[in-house]
Amino acid sequence: MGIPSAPIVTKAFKDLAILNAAKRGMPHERICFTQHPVWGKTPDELHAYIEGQDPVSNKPFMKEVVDALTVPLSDDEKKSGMVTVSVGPPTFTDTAENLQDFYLNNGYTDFLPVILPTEEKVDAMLKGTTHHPDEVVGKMAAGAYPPWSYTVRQVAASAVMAGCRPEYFPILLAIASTGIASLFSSTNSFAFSMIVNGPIRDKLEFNYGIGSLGPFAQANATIGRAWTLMSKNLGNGGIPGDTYLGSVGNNLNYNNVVIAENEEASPWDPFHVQRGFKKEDNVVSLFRGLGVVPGQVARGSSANENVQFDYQLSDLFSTFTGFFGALVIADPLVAVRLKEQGYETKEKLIDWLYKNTTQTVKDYKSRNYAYLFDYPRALRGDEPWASWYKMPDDAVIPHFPHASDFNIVVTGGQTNAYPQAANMSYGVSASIDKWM
Amino acid sequence: MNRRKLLSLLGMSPVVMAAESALAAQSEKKPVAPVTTHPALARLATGPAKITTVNPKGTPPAIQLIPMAPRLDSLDGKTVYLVDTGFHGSDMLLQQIQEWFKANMPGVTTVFKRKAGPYAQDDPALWKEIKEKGNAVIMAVGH
Amino acid sequence: MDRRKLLSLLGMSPALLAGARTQAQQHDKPSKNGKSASPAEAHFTALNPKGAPPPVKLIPMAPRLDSIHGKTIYLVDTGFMSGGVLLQQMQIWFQKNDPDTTVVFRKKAGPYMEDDPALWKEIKEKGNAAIMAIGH
Amino acid sequence: MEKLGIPSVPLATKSFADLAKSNASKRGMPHIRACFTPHPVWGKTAEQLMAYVEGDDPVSGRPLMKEIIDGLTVPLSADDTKTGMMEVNVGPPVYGPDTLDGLQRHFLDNGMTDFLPVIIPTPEKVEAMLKGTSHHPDEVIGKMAAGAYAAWSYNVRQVAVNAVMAGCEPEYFPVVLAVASSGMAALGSSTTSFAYSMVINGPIRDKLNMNYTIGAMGPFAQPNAAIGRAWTLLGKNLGNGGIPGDTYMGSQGNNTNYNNIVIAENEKDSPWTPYHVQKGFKPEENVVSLFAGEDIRQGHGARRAGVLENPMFDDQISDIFRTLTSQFDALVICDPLTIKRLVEQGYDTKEKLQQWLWKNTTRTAKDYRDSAFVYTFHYPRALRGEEPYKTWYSCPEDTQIPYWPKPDNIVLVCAGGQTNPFFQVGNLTYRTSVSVDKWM
Repeated sequence: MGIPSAPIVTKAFKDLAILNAAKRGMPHERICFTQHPVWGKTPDELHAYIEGQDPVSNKPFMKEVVDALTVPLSDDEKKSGMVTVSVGPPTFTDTAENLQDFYLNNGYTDFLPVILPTEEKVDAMLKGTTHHPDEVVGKMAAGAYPPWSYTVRQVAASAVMAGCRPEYFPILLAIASTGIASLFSSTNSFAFSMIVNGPIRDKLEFNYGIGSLGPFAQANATIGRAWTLMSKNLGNGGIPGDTYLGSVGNNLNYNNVVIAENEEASPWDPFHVQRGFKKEDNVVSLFRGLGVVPGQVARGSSANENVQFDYQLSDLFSTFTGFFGALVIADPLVAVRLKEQGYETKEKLIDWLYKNTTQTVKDYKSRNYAYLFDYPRALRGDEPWASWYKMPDDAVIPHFPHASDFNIVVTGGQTNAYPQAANMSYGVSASIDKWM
Repeated sequence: MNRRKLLSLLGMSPVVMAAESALAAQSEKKPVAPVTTHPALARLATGPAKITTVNPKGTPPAIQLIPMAPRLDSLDGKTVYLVDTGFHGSDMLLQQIQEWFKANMPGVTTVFKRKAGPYAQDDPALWKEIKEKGNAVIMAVGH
Repeated sequence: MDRRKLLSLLGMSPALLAGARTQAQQHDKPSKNGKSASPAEAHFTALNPKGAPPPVKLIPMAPRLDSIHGKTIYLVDTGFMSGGVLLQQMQIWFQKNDPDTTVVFRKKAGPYMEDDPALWKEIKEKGNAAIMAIGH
Repeated sequence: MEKLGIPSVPLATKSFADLAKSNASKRGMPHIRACFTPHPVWGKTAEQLMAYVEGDDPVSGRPLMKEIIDGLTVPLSADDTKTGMMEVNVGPPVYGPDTLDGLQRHFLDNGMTDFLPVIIPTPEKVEAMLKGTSHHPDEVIGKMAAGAYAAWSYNVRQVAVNAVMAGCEPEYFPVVLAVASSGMAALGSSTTSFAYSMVINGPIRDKLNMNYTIGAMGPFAQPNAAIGRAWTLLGKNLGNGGIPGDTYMGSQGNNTNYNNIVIAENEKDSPWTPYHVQKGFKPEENVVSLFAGEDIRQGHGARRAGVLENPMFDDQISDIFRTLTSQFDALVICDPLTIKRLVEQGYDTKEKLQQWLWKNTTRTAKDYRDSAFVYTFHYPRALRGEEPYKTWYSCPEDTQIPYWPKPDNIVLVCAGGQTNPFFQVGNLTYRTSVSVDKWM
């Protein structure tokens, strides 16, 4: 922009800030650091930060700020041109045992054993698609970084490592083609999920019966895991302090939440059909958000024999953030019961949930995420947030801004009429058939 | 971690950092075992067989170096924008900085602005305003 | 799944189920996937990760009744949702179809996985047969 | 009941057909006369249920009531009256020799993994793992069952095999042994899809390089990942858990069952007493504490965040509690920044915050009773006269009652990398703490 600037960052983000500036082409950016944290401090405490020293340089903080704007640039700081980033040689040779350690110690894995991607195994994986090994599939970034690109062959390496069979490969290519990473560089600890629809669920023996979200089938387990390995290896995600900043972390990042829809036992249209695909199409749909919670704990689950799943779900949503959507994960028994209650389609239930899950403006404004995410949008005039922030405290507004924030998928083994729900938003659906 | 070590972790060549000509850098990392053993021979050997595996990494883009903007001779008489990107507490921090300037460098005009839009998104109107009316920027991106 | 297949999956000997003498069964050999072109072709031995299951003590079933006519049957609700309603329907069925049979409905006290010794004692003393709803 | 000499017929819904049979076998009655109704019973009207009663048993295809009466009256066969002991076979002690690929497939196809690649437990690798403890490989250290089944027993070597498979290093072995010695399986057999968690305390966290800072609960460190995964493999292989339709009945499953929720407490950055010290251990002792329950959820959706510069975490945590079930307790995981703020608010000990949260998180008796879990689990205990459930069921509907019987039902631990003052809440109940040092 031609305007000298001095970024101020708290000490906790030191490495990140330097790396980030370098990735954007300014390896020498003059960053000034304050003590951490700033949030929750009084004006007096912050005043002391300013009068004190930069905890990284140990020089007076304000001198650092003024110097950053006024000290003439060095030769390095004026440099332009291109720098290439290396990721090491194309292959490694050693004993299987040493390579297992090497992959683990170099951050290629999720810190669990992998199938070593020998050329033979990668070639076998490549037989799972008709696409050329050198075809560029897409680009991925774990946040606001320059994305890395990758070929069919590079996707195959992560697929082998995760334990996938070659017939799973088109699903991984479909995911990779979206460019969405399952590890994201926010201080929030996000979770990711995918819904798989179409005949491929049976062809690959996905589990959508008893324990469908758990460790009970190779397709569910390895395809979910491969997404995280791709995010690390192809998208450069998951480096704590650099491309991963989630303060507390999320257990769901190991295998992601893989949901094969139980289309056969569901009384409703499958998710991909709702998105405009044909029933016989094979589709993977990606979600991002915070996590999955069980529904049977909510009120409205009824102590008598008249269970009200609609009220139960709505009650459960009251501690969800409206920043992400609500994904209802219904056991077929729940879905059938809801249909008996009059929700003939998923859309009807969504309409009811949207209208009946509400909050007061006062409660809304007191929510952490509202200030963090929605208030800036309100400032920009984005609706509905701009209106919500102008309403009186006792006005009642929807918990989620749009009916389209709700999604419904059916999975489970019908051993009990329990729903689960994820505080997650729909991202995109990708055709698997295109990658066969 | 110092800056050089951090950057070399990124795969950026230390050569570039040392102000020589910017050229494609080869990785400093050695492959674990440079010796390739023919699998057939390995099987005959008494020790465990060596195998070859592929590098699972994607292809990072080249990074375009951005020359930093020329610095000012002094801040006196200049307009400095204090930009709040919206994290908790950063507005209060910048207000304290504003007071510091009033007390210690009264010749500096400071303008406090909260960036509109979510933190990861640009605010072109604000950038335009700064370009037209400002001489320098202090941005709080912390927490 | 038929009972035999189910039990053999459990590791229970089919020989036993056919009434022969109990004997430990050899597990199938792992399939030799000889096709592999991988250099890691060397053969390895791996340990079985399974723990030791206790032997199962066979319990003879109680002698059956000649007929339930005139007998007392306990309908026991273990506490899952709607199990009680189902058993009450069954009670109505007995009243209609076999009024000579006495049907007693009881909800088991305590969580579903815990015993209710007082109830078992009562059934032992006053009942001739029991129907337990353990479903959902 | 059969043992008492009373002929009986268990009645279950069709979904439980396999389970009912294998369960009866494990209890010694392989020929039990179970009868089945269509599934589900829950949510059906009395008329619909009468149709079940008058209809066919969907497993046998014969009229249900005829099946029931036959079950009580048809004379027993020789098999039905058999007594004695029946051995259960788990296969040979070793597999192979085979290629690593062949063994990988064998372990996968035989249900001995979580369907992800394992390190093949060769004798050499198991020997190396056994060096991680001074205990004898043949020492029998516990019994485990995935539910109300006869428990399987196991020795140190069998635990080592599973630790190798999960990807553990020998130094991690004492932690895995401590978990195994508890006899608690990380896969339950309920129709509810339970989650499991462990809190690790003591100097071993640093010795093993456990991650308790940025991304503490995610896939960012080998001991966190491998120890958590080993627990699930123990549940499958030593406790015979995790067989869907038999020893695993969770209708929808739980994604946290892959690696369980491993929390190494960030003792260094916490001003509060570490969890194991609260449980009576010394700070220098190494301890693993096990939890079971429903899930873990993030605090972002809480109301009363105090919005601007005054975040009220006590209020926020309490607000998240509103959608937990009282059937399980609360395990609150706070980033160190959150705790620093709470200390500034006056909560200089965990106990003070536990007390406040317990007192201030209440609901009406009506809402309490309007929960499936409370009906299934608490109501029978109330019937039996157990307190506080008896009172909670007999008090007027508008009485405010706490979520849990005691402040101790709320557990606080510290984990996180101080990138943002966040917290997460597990609907998880403390089960037991085990010394890791005992297994060194």
